[in-house]
Amino acid sequence: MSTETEVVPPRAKVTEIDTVVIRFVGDSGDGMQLTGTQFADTTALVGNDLATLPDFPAEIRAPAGTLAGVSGYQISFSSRDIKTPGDQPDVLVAMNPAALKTNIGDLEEGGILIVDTDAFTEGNLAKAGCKTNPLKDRSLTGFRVFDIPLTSLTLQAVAEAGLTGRQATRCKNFFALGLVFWLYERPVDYTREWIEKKFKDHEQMAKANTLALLAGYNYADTTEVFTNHFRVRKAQLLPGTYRKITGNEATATGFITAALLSGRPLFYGSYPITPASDVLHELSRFKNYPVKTFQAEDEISAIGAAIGASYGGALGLTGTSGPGVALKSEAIGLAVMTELPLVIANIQRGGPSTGLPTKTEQADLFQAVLGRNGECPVAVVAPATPADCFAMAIEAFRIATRFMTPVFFLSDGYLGNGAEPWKIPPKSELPELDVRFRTEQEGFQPYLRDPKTLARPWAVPGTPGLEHRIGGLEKEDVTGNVSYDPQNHEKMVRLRAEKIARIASDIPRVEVFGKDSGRVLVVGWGSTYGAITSAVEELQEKGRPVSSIHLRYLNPFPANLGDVLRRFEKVLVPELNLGQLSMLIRARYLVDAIGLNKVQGKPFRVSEITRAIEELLRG
Amino acid sequence: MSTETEVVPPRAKVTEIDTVVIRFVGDSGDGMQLTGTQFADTTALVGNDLATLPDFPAEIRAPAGTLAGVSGYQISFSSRDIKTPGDQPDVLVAMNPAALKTNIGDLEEGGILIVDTDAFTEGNLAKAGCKTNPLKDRSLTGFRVFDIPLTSLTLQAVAEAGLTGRQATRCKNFFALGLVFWLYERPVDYTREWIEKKFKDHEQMAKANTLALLAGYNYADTTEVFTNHFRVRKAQLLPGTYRKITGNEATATGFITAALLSGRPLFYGSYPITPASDVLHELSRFKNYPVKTFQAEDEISAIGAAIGASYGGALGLTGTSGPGVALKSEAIGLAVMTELPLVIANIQRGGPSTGLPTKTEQADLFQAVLGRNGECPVAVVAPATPADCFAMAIEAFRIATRFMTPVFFLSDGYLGNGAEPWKIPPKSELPELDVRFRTEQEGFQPYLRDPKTLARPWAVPGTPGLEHRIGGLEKEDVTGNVSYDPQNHEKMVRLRAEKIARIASDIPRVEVFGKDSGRVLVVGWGSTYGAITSAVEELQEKGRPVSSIHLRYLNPFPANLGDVLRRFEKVLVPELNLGQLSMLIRARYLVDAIGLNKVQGKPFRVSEITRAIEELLRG
Amino acid sequence: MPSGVDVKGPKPTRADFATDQTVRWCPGCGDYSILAQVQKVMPNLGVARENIVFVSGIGCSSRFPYYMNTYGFHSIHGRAPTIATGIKVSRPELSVWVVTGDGDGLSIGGNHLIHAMRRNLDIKILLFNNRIYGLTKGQYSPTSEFGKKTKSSPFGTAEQPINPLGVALASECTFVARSVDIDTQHLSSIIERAARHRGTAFIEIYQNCNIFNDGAFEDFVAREVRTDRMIQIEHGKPLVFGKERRKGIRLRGFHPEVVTIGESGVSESDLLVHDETPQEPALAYLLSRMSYPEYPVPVGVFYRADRPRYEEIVEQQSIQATARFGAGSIERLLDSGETYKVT
Amino acid sequence: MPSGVDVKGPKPTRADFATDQTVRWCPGCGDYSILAQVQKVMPNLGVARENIVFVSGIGCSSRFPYYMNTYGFHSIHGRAPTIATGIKVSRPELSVWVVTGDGDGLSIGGNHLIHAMRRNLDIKILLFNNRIYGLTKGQYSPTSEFGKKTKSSPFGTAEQPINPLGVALASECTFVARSVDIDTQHLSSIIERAARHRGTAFIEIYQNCNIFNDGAFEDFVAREVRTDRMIQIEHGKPLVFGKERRKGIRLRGFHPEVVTIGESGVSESDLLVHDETPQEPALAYLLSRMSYPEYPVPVGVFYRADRPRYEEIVEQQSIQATARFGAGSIERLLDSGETYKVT
Ligand SMILES: Cc1ncc(C[n+]2csc(CCOP(=O)(O)OP(=O)(O)O)c2C)c(N)n1
Ligand SMILES: Cc1ncc(C[n+]2csc(CCOP(=O)(O)OP(=O)(O)O)c2C)c(N)n1
Ligand code: SF4
Ligand code: SF4
Ligand SMILES: [Mg+2]
Ligand SMILES: [Mg+2]
Repeated sequence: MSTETEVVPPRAKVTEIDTVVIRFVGDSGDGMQLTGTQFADTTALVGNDLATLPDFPAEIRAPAGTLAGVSGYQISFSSRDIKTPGDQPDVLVAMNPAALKTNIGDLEEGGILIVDTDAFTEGNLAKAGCKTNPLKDRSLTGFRVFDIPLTSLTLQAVAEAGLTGRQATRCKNFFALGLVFWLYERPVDYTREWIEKKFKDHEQMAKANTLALLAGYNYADTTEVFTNHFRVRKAQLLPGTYRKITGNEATATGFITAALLSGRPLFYGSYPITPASDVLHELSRFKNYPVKTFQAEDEISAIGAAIGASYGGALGLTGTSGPGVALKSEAIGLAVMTELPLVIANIQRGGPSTGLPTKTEQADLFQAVLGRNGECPVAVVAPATPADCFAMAIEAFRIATRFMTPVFFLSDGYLGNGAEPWKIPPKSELPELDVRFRTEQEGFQPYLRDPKTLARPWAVPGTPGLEHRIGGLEKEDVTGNVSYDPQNHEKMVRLRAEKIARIASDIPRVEVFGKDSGRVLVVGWGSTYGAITSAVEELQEKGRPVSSIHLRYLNPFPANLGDVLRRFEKVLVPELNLGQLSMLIRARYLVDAIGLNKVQGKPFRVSEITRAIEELLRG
Repeated sequence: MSTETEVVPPRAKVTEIDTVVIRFVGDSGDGMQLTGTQFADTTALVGNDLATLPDFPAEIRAPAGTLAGVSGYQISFSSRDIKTPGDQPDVLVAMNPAALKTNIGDLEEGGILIVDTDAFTEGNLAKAGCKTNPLKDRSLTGFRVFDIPLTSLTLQAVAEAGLTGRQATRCKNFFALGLVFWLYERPVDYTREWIEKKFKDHEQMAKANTLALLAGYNYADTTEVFTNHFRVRKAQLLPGTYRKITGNEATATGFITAALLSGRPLFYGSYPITPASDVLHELSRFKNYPVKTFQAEDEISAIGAAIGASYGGALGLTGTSGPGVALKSEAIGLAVMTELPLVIANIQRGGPSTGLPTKTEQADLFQAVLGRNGECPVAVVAPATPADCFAMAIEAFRIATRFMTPVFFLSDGYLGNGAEPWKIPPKSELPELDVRFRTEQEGFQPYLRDPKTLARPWAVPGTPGLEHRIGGLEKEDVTGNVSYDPQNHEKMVRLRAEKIARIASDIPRVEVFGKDSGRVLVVGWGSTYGAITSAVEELQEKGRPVSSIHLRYLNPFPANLGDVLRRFEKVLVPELNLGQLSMLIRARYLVDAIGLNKVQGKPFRVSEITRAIEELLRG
Repeated sequence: MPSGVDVKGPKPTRADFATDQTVRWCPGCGDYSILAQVQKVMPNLGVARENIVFVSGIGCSSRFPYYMNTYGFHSIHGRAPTIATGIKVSRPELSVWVVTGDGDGLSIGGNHLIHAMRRNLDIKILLFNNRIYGLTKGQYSPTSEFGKKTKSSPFGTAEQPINPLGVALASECTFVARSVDIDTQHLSSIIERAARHRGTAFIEIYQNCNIFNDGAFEDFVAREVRTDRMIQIEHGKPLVFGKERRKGIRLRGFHPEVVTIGESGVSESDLLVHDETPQEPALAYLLSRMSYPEYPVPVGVFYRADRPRYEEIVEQQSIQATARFGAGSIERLLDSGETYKVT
Repeated sequence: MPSGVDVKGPKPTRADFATDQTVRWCPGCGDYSILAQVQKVMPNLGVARENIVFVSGIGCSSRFPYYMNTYGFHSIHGRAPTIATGIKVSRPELSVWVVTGDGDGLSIGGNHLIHAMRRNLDIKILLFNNRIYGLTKGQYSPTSEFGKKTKSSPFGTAEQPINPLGVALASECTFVARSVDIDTQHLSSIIERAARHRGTAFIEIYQNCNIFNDGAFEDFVAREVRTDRMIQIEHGKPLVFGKERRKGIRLRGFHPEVVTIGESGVSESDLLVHDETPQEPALAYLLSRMSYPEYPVPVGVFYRADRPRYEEIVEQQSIQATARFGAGSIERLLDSGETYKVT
C-alpha cells in the first residue's frame, strides 16, 4: 500500500532547518515506542531522510514512574542524507519526572523540552528520586521549556469518547504526538488512518486516540505556546519507491527474498530472545510465502532443526543473540563438518552472559569467527545499516549455498530496532541465487568438490540413487565416509579452511571512502557505519587527511584489505567492544590497528569518532 | 605401596642401548593397552625414564581383525632423560595382519618386528585388506622379523589352567609381554603380582595369564629365536620417590591436592566424554577425600552444578572435551559475570564437531580464550607434560580462587592418556592455597574489589549478614546490584578485563631454554613440550642458534613474553592446529610468528620440528 | 525438619525477607502474590535467612531472588536446577529453592528439571506457569493451549501443551503439587508443606500474566466460579467440590466422572478418596489429567513419597568410604599407586 | 499410509537396505539384532529407499544410520530429534526415523525427545536402552538401576532411574511401545506398527550391551524364563502370560496384581483387558510402572492415539494463508508496508 500525504500549511512563523533530532521519553506504559514509530512513519512519508534509535527498558513494565521503567525513542530526520539518529536530541518530550531525569543530560543546550506538568506529582518525583521539582528548581534554565498539562488536556479532549479515566489517560501520547506533528509540519492523516485500522474493533479507543491526536495538533496551532514551528524540507533522495524499515524487518525480508530468488523454501528455527525475537515474529507472518518458522524448545533445537531443514534442501536459518549462539556452537561445528548451507543470524546485545539484553553491542565477533572447538571456519557477514540488513541477508544465503557452508549474519540491537528509509530495489537489481541440487547418480560422491568453490554437492533426501550418510565424525575426502586416517584429517581440515578462504574471491573488494591513501584510515564493521561515515565525512569536508572503509565481510576479509590498510599511516578501528576486529586485523596483517572502543550498550556518537580521529591526526 | 624388583641376569648376549621405542599393536580385544601399561609400569619400577602414547580405536570393539579395530600402545624408555614416546618404534609387536598393516610404515629401518603367525589366516588377511600375506611376500625384508606362533604357544602353555579355547587364546598378550620382558631384561614379578590381584576372584584366569607370561619369557630365554637381548640402564633421575602417572591421573591428583591445600572441598561436575572421562572415573574413587563427583545429564548441567558448588564455597570444577566446552560456553559467561572461582578442564581431542574423538589435538585454544558472547575474559593455563598436569591443576585453582575467576585448564588426549615417571613432590614444595571467605559484615559489598587482584569477596551462603544476590545481568560496580547504566557497563567490562590482565604479575615469567636471544625462538604450549624441547636440545647440541620457550599460561601471557619474542630474529610456533597461538601472539605483539602446524590427531615427531627449525635457519 | 533449620535467634518476620530492591514486575502481575506468600511462609520454617538460597533462571518469574533477603542466584535461562544441584550437593545443610517459569523450566530447562527431580535432591521448585513467555514479550510457551495465537504464532500454535505435573510424575518426583497465585491461603499452605517435605518438591503455580496472557486461568480461578470449577484435593478425603460441596469425582474403571451427591443414588462414600502416598502414583497421574471444562481443576498435593535424597546418599558414601579407608591426606594421595625410589 | 510411500518400482528386499560399510559394533551386541529387524521391516513399508532418512545422535546405537542404505545423518549427542524435526517439517513427505540410546535420548537429549513427541511429528523414534553408556565405555545412564556400580559410580549410583515409557506418556506421545532386541518377531512387528502409525512413534528397545552391561535384562528376557517373566500386551485382549498362559493381571483399585487363572476363583474374565486407545493414557501409565520381579515386564504397544501432526498443521496453515492472501512474490513482499515514491 502506498500513501500520498499533503502537509496542511500552518499559520505560525516557520523556521527552516536541515536536521532535527527528537527524543520521546516516558514510562514503558506510556506508549513511547508507538509514538516514535508513528512519528517516524509519517516522517518517512513526507520524504525526509531519517534514522531512529529506540531504547527499551530491560523490564516489561517496571513500576510506573521509576527510573527503570523509562522507555525512549529517538529519531533524527533531515532534508539531507543522514546516517545516524543523532548524537544529542534538539527536542525532548518527557512524559514524567523519571523520563526527564534520565534524559535531560543529553538534550542540546538551548534545546526544546516538552513536559507533561501533570505527571510532576510528589509521588512521581519521589519515584524518580528527585529531591526538588525540576520544573521549579531552575535546573532547566538552559533549555526552552514548554510545560504543558498534557494529561489533563488529553482527558478533556477525549471526554466525549466515554472511556474510563485510566483508559483516557493512556491517550496522552497521541496528544503529545499531535503537538510535535504541528511543531514540525507533519500531517496527521497517516496516524489517523493507522488508529482506525488498529482499533477497528474498539471504536471508543479509536475515537479517543483520534481526538487526542487532533487536540494536540490543534492545541499547538491555536494556543500561543509555540511561537513558531519548523520546516524540514524533503530530502534529496534518489528517485524510487521507499519504505521505512527497521533492521529486523529488513533482515526478515531479505531472508524471504533469498528463498524466493533461490526457489528453495526458507526454514527458520529460533528460540525467542531479545533483540532477535522480532525476526521470528516477522517471519511467522509470511505463511503465504515459502517460509516455515519453528519456535524450538531451545537454541540447540532451533539450530538442529535448521540443519535438518538444510539437509532436506531448504534454506536453513537460525536466529538468536549472543547467549543463544553460545548454545548453538556445538551444532555449528556439525554444520561445518557436514558442509551444509546454514545461516546463523546473531542480533547482538550487551554481554557477557545475560549482560544488557535490551542494549546494543558488537562483542560477538570473536565468537562468530573463532568460538568453536577444533578448526571450525565459517563465513561471517555484517550489515552496516538497518536497510543493509536486506542485502546482507540475501548475501549470507548466496555464500552459504554457493560454498556449502554455515554463514554468520552479525546484526545488533541498534540495527535491528533502528529504522531508516529503504529504497526498495527493483527485482532486476537483486542478485541471482542459482541453487542446484545434485541429481545425477553417475560419479556422485558426497564430498567430491566443485574445483572452484570447493563446495560439495547438495544431495537431498528424496533423490534416487544418491543415498548417503553424513555426520560429525571426520569425513574421508571425496567419499565422505568416516575416516580416522591422520593424513586425511589434515587434508580435510585444510580443505575446509581453504573453502572459506576462497570466498574472498567471490565478494566485493573494499572501497575506500575518501582518498585512497593518507594519514588515517578508519575501519569499521556492522552498525557503526553511520557514525563512522558521518564523522569521516565531516572531517573530510574540513580537509583532514582521513578516509574510511567499512567491512561487511568479516570472514574471510575482502581480498584487497591488506593492501588498503598498508596505504595509510595509521589505522583506527572504532568498535562497540574492546577491540575484536582490531585484533583480527593485527594478527592477519601485522598492522598496528588502534582501537576506539566503547562498551556502553549504546552506539557511537559522531563526535566521539571525530574527536578520536582528530587526536590521531594530531598525535 | 612401593615395590623393589631385581632383574634376573639372563644368559644370552647383551647389547647396551640408551633408548628403545616399542609399539604393541593388536585388535581392541587383544589387550594391547593392558600389555603396554604393564610394560610401562615395570619399566618405571626398574628405573628408566619413559613416555607413552596409547592409541585407541574409535570403536569400542570393531569387528575382530579389521583395520578399524586396531589398538596400539607405544612406549619409549631410556637411561637418559626423555620427553617423548619416540618418533618411530624400534620394535613392533603385531598381533594380527590389520595391526601389522596399519603400523609397519612407522617401524624404523632394520627394526624388530614380532608377529603372531597364527593370526595370519586367510580370513584375517582379507579383513585387513591384504592381497598377499606380508609374512611371505617379502615386503618385510627391511626388518628383523620374528614370526612366532604366539597363539598356539599360548594355548599349549595355559592348557593346564583348563580354560575354554576362547579364554585361553586371550592370554596371548601376556605371552607376548613375557617375550618382550625377556628381550629388554625386565623382571616379570610386578606383572605376576598384578595378575594375582586383578584376578583374585578368577583363579583359573590368574593361573593361565601367569603361565602365559612365564611361557613367553621362557620361550625367549630357551629357544634361540632371539640371539641377543638388550640392556637399558637405569636413568639418572633426580633422587626422590617416583610414580608412573598418566596425564589424566595427574590432573585428578592435582585437583584433589588443590582441595586439600585450600581446605575447600572439590566438586567435580562432568558428563562423560572421550578423552576426559578418565578424570571423572579417577575422581569418583576418592570418596574418603573431600571430593564429590556429579555425573550430570549433560555438559550444561555439569558446569551449572560446578558454578553452584563454587557459589557454595567449594572448588567448583568441570571437565570435558571440546564439544562439551561448546555447550558450556554460555555458563562460563555466567561465571565471568558472577566472578566465581571455577576451573574448566578441557582434555582436547580432534575436531571440529565430533571429529576424531580418540585422537589428540590443540585446536580449542581460540575457544578457551575467545569463544564466548560479549567481552568475556577468563584465565587459561596448559600443562606441558603428563606429570605437569598435577602442578597446573593446582595452579588453575590457585588463580581461580585468588582472582575469583573461571580458569581454563587445557590438556589434551595425548597428555591425558600418556604416562611418564613423576617425581612426587614433598608436601613442603607444594604451593600455598590461601583461600578465605568473607565473613565480616562491616563494609561488605558483593563487588568491592581487592585493590591488588581486583578479586571480589567470596561470600558464601550460610554466612550471616552477607545475604546478597548475584546473576548474569550486568552488575553495578561495588554493590553488585543489577545496573543498566552505560558508564557502569563500560567500567565493569574493563574491570573484568583488567582483573585477568593482572594475573600476569602473579605468574612466573617465561624462561628461555637456551640462549636469551638469537636466530630462532621456538614457542610452544601444552603437550608439544616434549617434542619441541627434544628438537631444540638436539639442535642446540649441534650448535644451532635456536632457543625455545614453552607457555603454560595462555591468558594472560607471562609479562615478559613480548620482550623475549623481540630478542629473536624469527619466531616459530609449532602447534597441533592451524595456528591459534600464532595468531594470538601476532595480534598482541605484532611479531611475525610463523606456524608449524600439524592436524593429524597425532603429536609432533621430534624430526618434524628439527626439520622446520633447520629450514628456518637456512631460509 | 527442613534443611537449613537453625533455631537460634529471634524468629524473623515476613518483612525480614524483603529486600530493598524495587520490585519490577508489571503492576497487577500474579508474581507479586506468590512473592508475598513465600515471604509469609519463610518465618515459619525456622530457617535463618543466611541458610536459604533462591536460585532462578531467566524470565519475569526468575527475578524472584532479587526480592528475597536471602542468598540468591539469578542465573541463566533454564539452568537454575543445575546450579541448585551444585549448591545442595556441596552444602546439604542449606535450604535451596528454585524459581522458574513455564518457558524457563519446561522449554529450555526441561531436561534439568527432570533430572533434578529424579535425583530427589532436597530442593523446592516453584514453577510459575503463566502459559506464555513474559519477559520476551509474549511468545507461546510449552504450556500454551493448542492453537493459541501469540506473537510467534499469528496463525495459532501447532503443538500439544505439556502438563507440568505429568512431567514431574514421570520424573519420579517425590512431592508434586499445584496451586494458584491468587488463592493465597491455599498457596501458602502448599508452599509450607513443600518446604517441610524432604526431597524434591515441585509446585506448579498458575500465575496470571496480565500483560501478555491476561485471564489465562480466569475461567476457573475467578472468585465467583472457583469453588465450582476447581477442586482442592486432600489426603484421605473424598473428592468433593462445588459451592454447596455437593459435587464430587467418582471413578469408572480408569475414567473419573463428575457426579452430584444425592443424585442418582450417589453418596459421598462412592467418591474417589485422595491418597497422596500410594505405592505407585497412578491416581496422581489420573488427577493430573483432569482439566476444565470437563472436570474441575485439581489443586493440592497430588503425590508424595519418601525416598533417599541424592545429596544424602553421596554424603553417606563419603562417610562409609572414610570409615573404611581412613580419611585422605596429601601424603596418602600422592603416594598412592605404585611408587619407587630413586636414590 | 506411512510417510514417503512410493509405490513405483519393484519391491526392494532386505539386502537393498544394507550398506557396504562394515558394521562396527562389538561381536554379540544387541544392536545387530535390531538392525536386522529394521532392515527386514523396511521392504514391507512400500517406501522407496531415497525417501527414508535415519537420524541419530552419538553413541554405539547412533552408528545405526551408517548401516542403512537410505539417507542418513549421524549428528551430535542428543540432538537427533531436532534434526529430524527440521527434516520432517521442511520435507513432510519423507519417512524420518530417529535412532537414539538411553544416554543420547534421555540424558543429554531428554528435552528434545519430549518436545518432539508432544509436537507429534510423524517421526519414528527407536530408543536402544542398554542401561549404560556404551560408546564412552561404561558409565551409568539415566536408566541404570539405583545403586549400580560403574566406572563413574564405583560406590553405586545415587539416582532413581527414569522410565522411558513414562516420559513418552508425559510428553503426550501418540504411540508408545516397548520391545526387546532378541525377541526378533515381536520387535519386527512393533517396528512395523510404529512405521504405519501416523504421528510420533516411540519404541523403547531393551538392548544388551555385552561388553559393559552384559545380561542387564537377562533375568526376564532369557529364553527359558521369558514367557513367565514378560507379558505381551495386545489391544482388546486380557493380560495373560506364563508358559501355560495361566497367569494374568487383575486390577485392585489402582493396583495391578498377578493372579493365576483357575486359582481362588479367578477366571480370564476377571483380568485386565488391554486398551491401546483409551481417552486418557492412565492404563498405559499403570502398565509402564510394572517391573520385574514384582510383575512380568510388559512389552507391546502401551498407548496409541490419533492427533494432528505438527508438520501437517504447519502445511495447512500455509495452504490456508495462501488461499486467503494469495501466494507471495518478491514484488508483493518488498512493497508490503507503507511505501512512498520519491521522484
Ligand atoms: C539462552 C537464552 N535464550 C533465550 C533467552 C530469552 N528469554 C528470557 S526469559 C525467556 C522466557 C521466559 O518465559 P518464562 O520462563 O515462562 O518466564 P516468564 O517471563 O513468563 O515468567 C526467554 C525466551 C535467554 N535469556 N537466554
Ligand atoms: C556433547 C557430547 N558430550 C558427550 C559425548 C560423549 N558421548 C558419546 S556417546 C555417549 C553416551 C552413549 O550412551 P548411549 O546414548 O546410551 O548409547 P550407547 O553407546 O549405549 O548405545 C557420550 C556420553 C559426546 N559425544 N558429545
Ligand atoms: S510481563 Fe507478565 S509475567 Fe512479566 S511481569 Fe509483566 S505481567 Fe508479570
Ligand atoms: S559397547 Fe556395548 S552397546 Fe556398544 S557396540 Fe559394544 S556391546 Fe554394543
Ligand atoms: Mg511464563
Ligand atoms: Mg546406552
